[in-house]
Order: sequence, then structure tokens, then C-alpha cells
Amino acid sequence: MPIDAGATAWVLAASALVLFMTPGLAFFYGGLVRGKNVLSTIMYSFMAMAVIIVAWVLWGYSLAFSPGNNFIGDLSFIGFQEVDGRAYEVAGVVAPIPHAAYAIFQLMFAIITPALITGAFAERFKFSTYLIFLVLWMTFVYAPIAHWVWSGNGWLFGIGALDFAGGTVVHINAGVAAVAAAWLVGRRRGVEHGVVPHNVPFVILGASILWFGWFGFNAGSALNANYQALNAFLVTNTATATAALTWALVSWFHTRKPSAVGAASGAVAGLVAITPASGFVGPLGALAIGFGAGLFCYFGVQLRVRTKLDDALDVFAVHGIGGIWGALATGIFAVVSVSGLTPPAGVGVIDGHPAQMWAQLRAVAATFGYSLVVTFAILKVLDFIPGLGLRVTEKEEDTGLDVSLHGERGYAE
Amino acid sequence: MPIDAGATAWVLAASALVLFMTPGLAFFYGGLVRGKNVLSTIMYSFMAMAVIIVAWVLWGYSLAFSPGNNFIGDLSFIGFQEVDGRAYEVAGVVAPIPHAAYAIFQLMFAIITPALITGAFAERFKFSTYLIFLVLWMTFVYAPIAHWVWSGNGWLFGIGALDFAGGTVVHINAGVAAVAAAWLVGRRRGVEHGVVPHNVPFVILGASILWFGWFGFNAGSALNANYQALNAFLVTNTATATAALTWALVSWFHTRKPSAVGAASGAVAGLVAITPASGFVGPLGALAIGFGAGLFCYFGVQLRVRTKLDDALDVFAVHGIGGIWGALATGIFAVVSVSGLTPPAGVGVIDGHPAQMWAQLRAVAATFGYSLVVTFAILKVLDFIPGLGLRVTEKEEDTGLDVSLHGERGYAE
Amino acid sequence: MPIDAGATAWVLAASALVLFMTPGLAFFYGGLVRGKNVLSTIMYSFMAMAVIIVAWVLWGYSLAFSPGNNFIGDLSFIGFQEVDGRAYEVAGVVAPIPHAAYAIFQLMFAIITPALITGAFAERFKFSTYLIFLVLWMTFVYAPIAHWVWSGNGWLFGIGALDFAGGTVVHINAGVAAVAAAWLVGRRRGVEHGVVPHNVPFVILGASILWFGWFGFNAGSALNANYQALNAFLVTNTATATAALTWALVSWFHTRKPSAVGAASGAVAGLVAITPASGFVGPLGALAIGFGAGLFCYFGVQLRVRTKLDDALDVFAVHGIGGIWGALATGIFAVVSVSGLTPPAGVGVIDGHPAQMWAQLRAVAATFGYSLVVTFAILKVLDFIPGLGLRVTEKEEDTGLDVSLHGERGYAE
Amino acid sequence: MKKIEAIVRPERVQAVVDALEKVGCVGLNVTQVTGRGRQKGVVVHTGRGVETTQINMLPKSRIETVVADADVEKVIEAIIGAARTNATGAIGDGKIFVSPVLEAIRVSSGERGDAAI
Amino acid sequence: MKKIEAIVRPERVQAVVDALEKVGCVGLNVTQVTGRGRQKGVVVHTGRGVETTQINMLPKSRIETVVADADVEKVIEAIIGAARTNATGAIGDGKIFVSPVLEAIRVSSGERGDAAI
Amino acid sequence: MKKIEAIVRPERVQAVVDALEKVGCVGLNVTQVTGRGRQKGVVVHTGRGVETTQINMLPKSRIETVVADADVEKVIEAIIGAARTNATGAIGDGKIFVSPVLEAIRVSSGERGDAAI
Ligand SMILES: Nc1ncnc2c1ncn2[C@@H]1O[C@H](COP(=O)(O)OP(=O)(O)O)[C@@H](O)[C@H]1O
Ligand SMILES: Nc1ncnc2c1ncn2[C@@H]1O[C@H](COP(=O)(O)OP(=O)(O)O)[C@@H](O)[C@H]1O
Ligand SMILES: Nc1ncnc2c1ncn2[C@@H]1O[C@H](COP(=O)(O)OP(=O)(O)O)[C@@H](O)[C@H]1O
Repeated sequence: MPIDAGATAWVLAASALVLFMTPGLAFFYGGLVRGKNVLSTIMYSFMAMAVIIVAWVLWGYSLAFSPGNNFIGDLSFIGFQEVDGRAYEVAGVVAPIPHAAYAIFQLMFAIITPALITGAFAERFKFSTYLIFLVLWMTFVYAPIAHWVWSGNGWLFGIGALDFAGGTVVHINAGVAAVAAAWLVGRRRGVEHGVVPHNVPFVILGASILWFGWFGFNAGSALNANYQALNAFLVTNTATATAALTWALVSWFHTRKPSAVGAASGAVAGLVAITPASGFVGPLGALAIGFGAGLFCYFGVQLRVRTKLDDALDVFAVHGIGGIWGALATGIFAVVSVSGLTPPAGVGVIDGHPAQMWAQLRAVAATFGYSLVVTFAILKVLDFIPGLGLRVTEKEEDTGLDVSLHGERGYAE
Repeated sequence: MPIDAGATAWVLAASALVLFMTPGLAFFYGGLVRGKNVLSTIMYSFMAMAVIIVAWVLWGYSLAFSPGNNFIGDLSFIGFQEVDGRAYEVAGVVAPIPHAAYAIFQLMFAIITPALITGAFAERFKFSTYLIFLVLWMTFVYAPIAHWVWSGNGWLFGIGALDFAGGTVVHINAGVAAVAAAWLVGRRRGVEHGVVPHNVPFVILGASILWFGWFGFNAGSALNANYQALNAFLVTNTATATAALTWALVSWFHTRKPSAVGAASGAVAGLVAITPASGFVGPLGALAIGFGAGLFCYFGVQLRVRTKLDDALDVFAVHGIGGIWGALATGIFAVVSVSGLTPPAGVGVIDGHPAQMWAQLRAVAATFGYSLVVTFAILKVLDFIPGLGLRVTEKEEDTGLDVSLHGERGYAE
Repeated sequence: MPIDAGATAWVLAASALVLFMTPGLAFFYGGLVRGKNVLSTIMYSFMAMAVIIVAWVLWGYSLAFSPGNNFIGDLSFIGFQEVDGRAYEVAGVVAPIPHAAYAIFQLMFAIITPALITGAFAERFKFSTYLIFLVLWMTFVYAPIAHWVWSGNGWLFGIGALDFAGGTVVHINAGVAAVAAAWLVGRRRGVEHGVVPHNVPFVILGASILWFGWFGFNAGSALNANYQALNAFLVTNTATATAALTWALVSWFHTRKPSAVGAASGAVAGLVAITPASGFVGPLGALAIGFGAGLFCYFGVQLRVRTKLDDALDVFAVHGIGGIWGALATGIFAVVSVSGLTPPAGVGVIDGHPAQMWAQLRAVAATFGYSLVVTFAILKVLDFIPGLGLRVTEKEEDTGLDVSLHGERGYAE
Repeated sequence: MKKIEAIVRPERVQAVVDALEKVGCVGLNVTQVTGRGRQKGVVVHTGRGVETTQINMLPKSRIETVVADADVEKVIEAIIGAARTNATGAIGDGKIFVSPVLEAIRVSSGERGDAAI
Repeated sequence: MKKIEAIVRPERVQAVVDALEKVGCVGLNVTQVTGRGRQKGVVVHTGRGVETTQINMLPKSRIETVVADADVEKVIEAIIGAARTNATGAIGDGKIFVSPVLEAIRVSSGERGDAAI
Repeated sequence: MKKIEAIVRPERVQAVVDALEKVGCVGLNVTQVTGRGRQKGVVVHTGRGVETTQINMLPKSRIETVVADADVEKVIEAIIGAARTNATGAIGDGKIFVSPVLEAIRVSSGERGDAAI
């Protein structure tokens, strides 16, 4: 397929949109915490941009996307060597865009994934350790799983698991890592009565930027400006709206008041759940997926609140549960009229192919297990190294991380 | 005309931009109200996304854009049936994009239009009633008018009224509905001395996002990445700047101080006024339209302030008057060198076709009358239904809608 | 080269992105000042949009880009005459986009450049004088330098100086003008102990919008959706991340605390430095450029702080020094494999063409000298005219410019 | 001289300030406080909006004015009249405290005593 | 009646308010202040984050409660108990001031004196 | 002990705090208030910026410090010296109020009286 300027134009725009999601996340998370930790929370996301971009150009992309073996890439794309203007075969398909477009687009996914995790340990994780965690986690957790799913060579790709735009690689992965992180770093001090978000407009701003940027995430994953991209755009939008509505209504019945933070959270849950499905399901499937996302993630938060796990901003409930629901729902609602694949590939339960669920389940389980174990191991090691450690001191936590770690206050006169 | 990836890429980007306008509006309106109502004001816009998207996919698009008769579509596109990858004839022209692209792009317009109205009744409208109002208004007011103007079959399209990107359908429509709503819901308590906007940076942020997104709104309406799109982009930008400058200067002479909220309001007025004209006028016409928008909308607000009508955020003065001025100005400044239509279509007064004004006037009057009457009727019915009603209680209003309806405060420690 | 819809789609999107940078700058600067001056600071940028757009359409574009002579254009494009749908030869190359696309894209650069300067005189410059300054500066400083560098006819273009997206025209130019402005307007009152930024989340929001928009700035400068655009996108991103990381780490060693404002400033420094180089260097060159930007701009601020010059938001340290470093680094790291030019054009020191440095130095020196002298002269004249003058009264400054000049407060209840 | 400190509902501040002006009490200052009295608080969401918490402290406004001894009663009356939500008064309408002030000084002129307030 | 004014660390406010409730002191109000005592301030960045400045004024919370004369000592004790960071107390833990109040009036009912607090 | 409460222009706070330090008055706290005195207010825009309203309440800063009886006069002088906009003083420069304080307690140590301030 020759390189097409229209496809390239869309992937350029989509890459910019996906990059913009990370600051969106920074505001989404930053608004949810207490004012004394707003900058430290924003900095987790902002520095993910700084650190991951450098590491991705140097070695990350090569590990994830160079041919390598079934489990991990090799070093042939180190320093973006061979990432040039020629078309590149991605997962068995040659997209009408230069290899460089694909590498840039993928970079944006590698940034936001670890940034998602930070919601679990916000308000207490050490900044210095975090920077090292970023590098290790991208290298040892993100790059391999991305290789499994998206590289033509990857073993999950091989078994026919469907993941259009990153439900496993990005969301289940981040959601599960969040559990490991929240567990190891421990509960925040003094949050028995919950935390009242310090700036809800920022939460909505963040969610809105995420919604906007997610069109790049999902519709950009078509790597072309074609009907598949349009369908991904449409179903993304549909599932998101449905989930926002569902969450708002459920919270209304449950707490007597429809929460704005809830509506925003529902939107994010919908965005998460539709991600793996967006290239394979139609608008009615999207309604179902969005409805499930709003419902399951809402109750996910409910359950988490009753545990001792202080996953501060509910990363697992939204990205973990939303991601798992999305992965399974892809196996249910994928229809060949949308996916355009050769059956049985791209065919789900409602199109008469229940075996697809099996591939989806394996993908979920593999991501879940690998991410949990390796994230746990990385954090344990970091905790052990003298001078590092995961958690700030009690005094720093009470004062707030902004002043104590960054020497700044979010707001002044 | 075959489907073109470049055109599709632009419509994808434009659709994302237009979706982003609604959060922009949320911040524009949210900054203008008092801090105790910031979330409820933002939620009006945010929930418009949630509710309208679902309703549009299910039946809205079909009512507005399926062939039907001269007044309303039929049910042939219910659930986005037949909205697929094939090109679709829109208003007599086949655009080089898939039908799905058009349906998505149009959806974004259907979201923001009712969200615009909320400025009229902010700080006192009942949230539960609002959700129902959204559905009814989109179905009974927006869908028909969109059909009249943009469907090849529509009667306003038939008489040759020019409305490139939605001056009648979106702005006059919303502006007039705002009058009905402000009237029926009544004045806010305790605003005799006016309301000082609680967060002017948010107002500017919102106006800036609107400006940014409006490029999608107007230049996307070319449904192609061609010279017409570029001209729409150029004149949108030009009229907006001119109107912002005009409003700032007029407010400077009038109040002795150039207001930042005024400059932002002027920009929005310019965006409104150029909307119907953006496919038909050149940059010098845009200067004239922008100048008129700044002037007329400024004095529109002046006049409204002297009435008893509490159109809280001046939706009529900006969208109603701005929209009417834009519709008429299109009849004046449309030139065939830009519109590329076959004369007398696309030719305005300055190009020697005064009859165009007649079509424009009819379009304005029809939209005005229909929107006023049907919006009024819908609200009357909602007011009448036990358990609904339009307005919150006095206590809820005094406390602020954020705490009393949503159980949240915008800002905390 | 025939007009291509894909290229046009990307330039449309890029133009919207670059326009969005100016509000981004408004928030970046607005967050850095004290709360009593947030609106006046934001208004400098917002009104730059209003004023420059009008002036550019009327005469600015013609002066900068019509053929004219080696130093300045003529009046043939006045009122955007001849700016139409035909392709236009830009700097010896015919880009596959309509002339109108180029003129719009260039407009966005003309807006942000004077807005950048406002960081130097924020919190004390008279608003009325500023509006006049905008018009004069665009006409007498920006338009000529843009002509020198980007017009096929321009003398700096003639000597082979490389400036892909505006390192000289935009950044050195603005940075140097900032020195003249800060000097003439004098130090702020009462800032001996420095100013604590009043809203750091706004600083990060602004920096993030700048980053997002800068993809349009640099990758859009390819005027096509091709590999050159992708490379510009990639190196922009890489240099930005590297500079953000470098600044954060340097500030950490130097002040014991990694500052969030510092990370954001580093990102901006990286964006500045990569701008001239983005069409000519590869990702490893970008790492070097970003590293230098973080380091040199950091120490540039350090040095400025020790002088008496109150360049309030460090425009020279970031845009001046960052721009000069970028211009010289382009002469070092330009490689023909990226630039695609015919050697020795587009070849830097590391590719064996040290003479390139000479062209770069001349471009830097010419921009530096011209901008300094003419900006100084313009401000001197404005200071001299009765009723104008550069600075607000002491009372206005103490009260804050928002209330005293604009009759508004940024924040209320 | 006495300091009169009234803690009232934020939405009644304007009315109280106007009422004070009517009885000739021009100098005053207002602070935002959060307070707790017999009034029940409000329930607000925490976290992602699925949990709620009872906040017992409500936003109130404190109006302070220093007045001559002779004016104390009429000022109290003015405040009570303006601060009540309705004719009969409701829980949460607020409190007034009176305390002694020994001296008042006007910074600009150095005047002291009743002349300075 | 006495007004008891305690200036404490913001993170201890909840504990102090709870402790006051336990000793029967329900009515109170809280303001955010910045203050300076013997406690050293914090160093914060200015400008672009390359300079720092020492801020001597730290954010504190002021809790004010008007109580009957008989309750003063137990309220002071309750505050001290809840406001200290640790058993031995640390610099920056705060101050308590006691001052006379002549009258208290409940706005809603017009009640005066100890009955009104 | 006396409480000295100075309501001054926000832009003079730093100068007043420095002046207080010079006369040995280290402990103090500052609150943001809005106030009304003889000073005319400011005109601000409402709504879309076409209307204006006169705001009579201006932002001021209140500095409170509790000092030993002996220090009252020198503290007042220090404040007046630092709070005035210019040598002759201008409307809006502020007010100082002095009121009795019965007791001061340092939370960390439990010390009382002049030793605690
Ligand atoms: N004893 C007290 N000391 C200080 N402030 C008080 C006291 N009691 C009440 N307040 C303040 O007055 C406000 C209004 O009290 P309110 O609930 O109306 O009291 P009540 O119901 O007893 O009349 C409270 O929110 C609090 O700020
Ligand atoms: N003399 C004083 N007058 C008024 N407020 C004071 C005084 N001394 C201290 N404060 C307030 O009490 C707070 C806590 O003081 P702190 O540093 O704990 O004092 P110390 O170290 O003397 O015990 C200060 O930040 C300030 O707000
Ligand atoms: N009687 C008063 N009681 C309490 N606060 C007062 C009183 N008079 C003035 N103030 C406070 O002092 C501030 C400064 O007053 P100012 O206008 O300078 O007074 P004057 O002009 O009478 O000297 C006011 O804004 C208000 O906050």
C-alpha cells in the first residue's frame, strides 16, 4: 500500500491528540486530590512525558516493536534507527503511513500508560523513586506486553486476541499495576472520611481533554483516515456518553445526588472500555459496552472503598475493571461487518463465534498476571534500595508533597 | 466523487474539534457564574454530551437527516443504520467522505446547540428536568430545523437560504430558545447588582477552546480539505478577531475600562455571526461581519440588562442577535467567487442579488418562530408535570446548586 | 505539484493548533504572575489575537510574503488579494497546498510572536499603549524579518541560513525585543524577593497547550503531510522532553527541589530550541538540542536574576537564548538525510559542512541587531507621545492591573 | 468601644452590610469562615462520587465592626433584622458576639478613639 | 463568656474540632490564616523555578469558639491535647489566646448570654 | 496582654511584618478580609462586561499580634510607620484596634502568659 498523505495527516493529528491526553490526565488527577498535593500529582503525569519520550526513542520502541521473538523485540530500532519514511508492516498489515508515523503514535501510548498508574499512589509516592520506576516499568512491563499484542510476532496477537487500541496493553496493564503500587505504598494518612476533590472544574477539564484526545487514541489506531477510523470515532464517542450517563444516573439513585465527578469518571470508564473494541463493534455494541462500563466501574469503586486498599484515584476500578470488561465485550460484540477481518478473526459471540472469548480471556489473564508480578517486583526492589524507598515521610505527607518535595504551592495570592 | 482520505482526515479532526467546543462552553459559562454554581453550570454542558450522543445515535440523526419529507426526516437511519463507509449525498452534493463522517460531524452540532441555551437559565434550573428537556428539545426543535436547512429535502434549503455552518439551526435557534427559557424560569434571586464572574481565566479558557474548536465547526462544514475549507477557516478567524477588538473598544469607551470578559464575549459573538457566512464571504466581508457582531451583540446585552428578562449569560444577545446579523450579513456579503455556487445561488447584495435577503429573512423568521413556540411549549409541559418543574427551591438556589443538587463544591482545600 | 487534500488537511489542523498556542501562552504567563495581574497578563496574549489578525489580513501578510525586494514585501497581497486556492511558491518550493493555507498558517506565527514579548513587561505595561505597540511591532519588526527568512526573495534565505519553523523570526526576535521592552519599562515595584507564581496548574496547562500546539508549528511547517512533517513532529517531541527533564534535574541539584514550573519552563525551552532545527535534524540531534536548551536556558534565567533587568517572565532567557542555541545547533546537527536538500544546503557541521555555522551566525546577528534597535525605537516613540507612555501609575501597579485597568478581578466568590 | 462580630449566612452579607450603613455604621470588615453551630451540615461526595461524607462545617461570613458603646444595641438590631432568612429565624442564621475594644487608631491620620472608627 | 482562639496546624483542625465536640463545645468557626511564630518558614521557588525565597509565614488555621467562663480550662486542655503533633509538642504546634466576650446573641431566636453559644 | 489588630492595604503587609520584626514582635498572623471604611470602593464589570457595579468592599489584610502590655505603643507606631502609603497618609491606609487578652498559651509547651507570645 503506498503512503497516503491523508492517512498521514490523520495520524499526525491523532498523535498530537494522544500526547495531549497526558496533561488531560494530569488535570483529571490533579483536581481529585487535595490542594496541597496538586502539583506533585500533576508532575507525575508531566514527568512521564519527559522521561518516557527519551527512553522510548533510545530503546523503548525497539524493545516493543522490532521483530525480536514472540515475547520481546530486539535492538534493531535502537535510537529510532530504521524508523524512516518507508511504509512499515504492522501486525501483518501494511498501513499507508511511514514507519515514523507509527513509531510516534505508539510513543504516546507508552507515555500515558504509566501516568495512569500514578492515581493509585498519589499524595504519598516519592518523586525521585517515581522517575526510576517510570524507566523500569516501561522497559520491563509495558514494552513486553505491547510486543505480545501489537507486534506481528507477538504471542497474544498469534492466538487471535482482539485489542484494537490498547485495552490490555494500556488499561488492564495500568489498572493491575495500580493494585500492586497501592498495596506496597500503603494507605494515605488521615483519609478515613475520604478526600473531597480540591478542584472539580479541573477534573472536568481533564476528563474533557481525555475525551477529545481519545479520538486520536482509538480512531488513530486505524492508521488510516478511512471508514474504520470513523467507526472507531463513532463508537468511542457513543460508549463514552453512555457510560457517563449511566454513572451519573447510578450515582443519583445510590447517593441521591448526581455527582459531576461521577459523570466525568463515567466518561473515562466508557473511554477505557471501548478502547479494545473500537475497531470491531458497531454503535449498538458501543451502547452496551458503555452501559456496562458505567455500571461495573461504579460498583468497582464501591467495592474498593470497602477494602483497605488505598488506590487513591481508583485506577483499578476504572482502568482495570473497565479494561477487562472492554476486552471481554470485544469478544462478545465484535462483528465482521465492522472489523473487516477474515472470519473467524474479528468475529465475536453475537456473530456466532464464542471461541473468541477464549482468546480474550487468555489475553486478560496474561496481562493481569504479568503486570501484577513484575510491577510488584520492581517496586519491591526500589523499596529496598537505600536512599530510594517508595514513600515520603509522615511530615512531608502531612505538609503536602508540593511544598515538601517540589518547593512550590499550587496557588498563591 | 470518490472518497478521499485527505477530506476524511480533516472531517475526523474537525469532528474532534467540534466535540471539544462543548467543554469549552462549559468553562466559558462556568467562569461567568458565581462559584457556588460552577459545577451545575458545567454539568449542563457536560451532560448535553452524554444525553444527546445517545439520543442522536438512536433516533436524532435519522429524524434530522434521513430523506423524509420537507419538514422532518423518517426513521430509515434509526440506530445509525445505513450510516456506513459509502459516500452520501448531502444537500444535493456528494462530499468525498463516508456517510459516517457526515453523521458524526453533525452529531457534534446537535450537542452544543442545547448546551448554548443553558446560559439563559443557569444558576436556577432543575437538573432532573434539564435532562428530559435535552431529549425533547433535540427531538422536537433541533432535528426539524436541521432538516429544513441542511437536508437536500428541507424547505429552507429549497428556497435558497444560505447557512453554511449553522447560523439558523444552531445560533438563532439556541438564542431564541434561551428567551423562552429565561422567561419561563424567571429571574434569579439576589442579582439586582449583577453578578461578578467568579473565575475570569476560565471564561477566557472557554472562549479560547471555542475559537479553536470553531475551526472544525466552520471549516469542517466544507466536508473536504479544499479551498472552501480554507476560506471558511480564514474568515472565521478574521471575523472573530474583529468582533473581539470591536467589543473591547466599545466597552472601553462605554465603561472606561476594556473588559477581559468583554473581549472574550466579542470573540464568541464574531464566531456566531460568521458561522452562516463562512462558506460564502471573503476576508473583507468577514471584517464587516465581525465589526457588526461586536457592535450589535454589545448593545444587545445593554438592552437586555434594561429589561426584566434574566437571560443570565446573555444567550440571546450573543447567539440570537449574532445569529440574525450573521444570517442577514450572509445575504449581503456572499460572493460567488467564494461560494463557487451557480448564480443566483450563493450571491448576495454586494454581488448584485438583493433577492437573497428575502430568503435569508424567511429562514430567520421561520427559525425564530418555530423555536420560540415549540421551546415554550416543551417547557410549559415540563413545568406542569408533577415532580418535575423548571426551578429549584429558594433554599437550593441560595445555597448554590452545586451543593444542593450535586452534593459537591467546585473548590475545596 | 498539484494541490493535495491530505497536505491541506494537515495544514488546516496545524493552523488551528498554532492558533491555540496563544491562549496556551496566556495561561502559561497568567499563572506565573501575581493574582492581581492575571487578567491583564492574559489579555496581552488574547488581544494579540484580535489585533494582529486584523492587521495581518489588511497589510501584514503582504509586507511579509509578497515578492517585494530582499528586505520587505510589497502591497500586492493587501487585504489578502491573490491569496486564493492556487498553489503558491514558498521560498523556491511549491507546496501542495493552496496559497490561502500558507497565508493562514503564517498568520498564526505573527500572532504569537509579539505575545511572547509580553512576558517581559507583564504586571506594569499600559494596555492602551500595548495595542498600538502590537500594530507597529508587527509592521516594522516582524514583517521584515519574516520576509528576510521565509520569502524566496529574502536576503537571509539567500545566504542559506536554515530556519525551519521560526527560530530567528519568532524566538530570537521576541527574546531580543523583550530585552528592549524590559529595559525601557523598568523594574516592577516590590519584587525584590521574587514573585511566587499565583497559579501553577495554569502554568502547566499553558505549557501543555504550547507543547500540543507546537506540533502544528513545527510539523505544519513542512506544508505537507509527509516524512518531513513526521520527523519534525518526532524531533520536536524529543527535544522538548529532554529539555524538560534536563531543567528539572538541574533545578533539583541546584535548589534541592525539582520545580514544576521549572519542568514546564524546560519544556518550553526545548520547544524553542528545536524550532529552527526541526526540519533538518534527527532524533539524536534532538536529544542534544533539548539537553542544551534545558541547560543554557536554566542558566540564562540564573544570570538574568543577577542583573537589574526585570524581564519578568524570562522571555530572553528562554526565547532569546533558546532561539540562539537552536539556530546554532541547526548549523551543527543538520543532516542531509533528514533535510532532503541538495548539499551543501541543509548540511551542518556533523555532516561535514562547518560553513553552515557562518550563515547561522549572520542570521542570528541580523535578527538580534534589527529587533533590538527597532523595538527600542518604537517603544521610545510610544513613551514620548503625550497620553501614551509605557507604564501604569504606581497606584495602578500596586492595586493590580486587573482592577485598575480592566475593572475586573480574576477570581470572585 | 465595642467590637461586634456577626457570623451570618454568606448570602445575607450584602443585606447586613446595607442595613449597617443605614444605621450609620460604615466601617466594617468581612472574612470567610467555616463554622459549626446547631445547624446540620451538608453531605458531599468524596473521591469518584460514589461515596459521600457529612461535612459539619459550613461556609459562613463573619462581619466585624467596631462601634461606639452607644451604638451597640442599634447595630445588633440592624444585624438581626437583615441576617434572618425569614421572619421567624431559622437554624443556621448565625451568632453575634460583643467584646471590648480598648483603642482604635486611624492609620492615615493617627486619630484615636471614637473619632477613628 | 470567653473567646478562645487557637491557631493550629491545618492538618490538626479535624482532630481539634472533634476533641472540642467531645467536651461539649459544638459552636465554633475556623479561618485560614498565615502566621509567623518561632517556627522557621519554608523555602519556595519563585519565577521560573531557578530562584528560591524563604517564606516565613506559614498557612495555619484559626479556630475560634466562644464558651462559658466555666468551660475555659477544659476547652484549652482539649485543644492542646488534639493540636500537638506528638506527645512532647513541636515548634509550630500553635498558640491559644483567651479574651473576654461581653455578650452573645443567637440571630434566629434573639436569645442572649450563655444560652446563645 | 493586648491584641493589636491592624487592617492595612494588602501591598503593605510585607512592610508591616518587617517593621514588627524590627521592634521585636515576631508572632503574628494575617488574614485576608474585605472591608469598608471611608475609602471609596472600585468599579468592576459584571456579566459580559457591558455593565459595571460599584464594589464598596475592598480587599484588605488583617494583621493580628498579641503583645505584652508594655509593647503596645511601640507596636502601634511601627505599624503606622509601615502601613502608610506616603508620608502624610491617605484614605484607605487602614485602622488599628487594641483589645484585651486574658491569657496566652503555647500549645507545644503549655507555657502561659507573656512567656507564650
Ligand atoms: N460558640 C461559638 N463560638 C464561635 N462561633 C460560633 C459559636 N456558635 C456558632 N458559631 C458560628 O456561628 C455560625 C452559625 O451558627 P448557627 O448554626 O446559626 O448557631 P445556632 O444554630 O446555635 O444559632 C456557625 O456556623 C459558627 O460559624
Ligand atoms: N504573638 C502572637 N500573636 C498572634 N498570633 C501569633 C502569635 N504568636 C504566634 N502566633 C500564631 O501562632 C502560629 C503558631 O505559632 P508557633 O510557631 O507554633 O509559635 P511558637 O513556636 O512560639 O509556639 C503562628 O504561625 C502565628 O499564626
Ligand atoms: N469601624 C470599623 N470596624 C471594623 N473594621 C473597620 C472599621 N473601619 C474600617 N475598618 C476596616 O479598615 C479598613 C480600612 O479603612 P479605611 O478606609 O482606611 O478607613 P478610614 O478611611 O476611616 O481611615 C476598611 O477597609 C475596613 O476593613
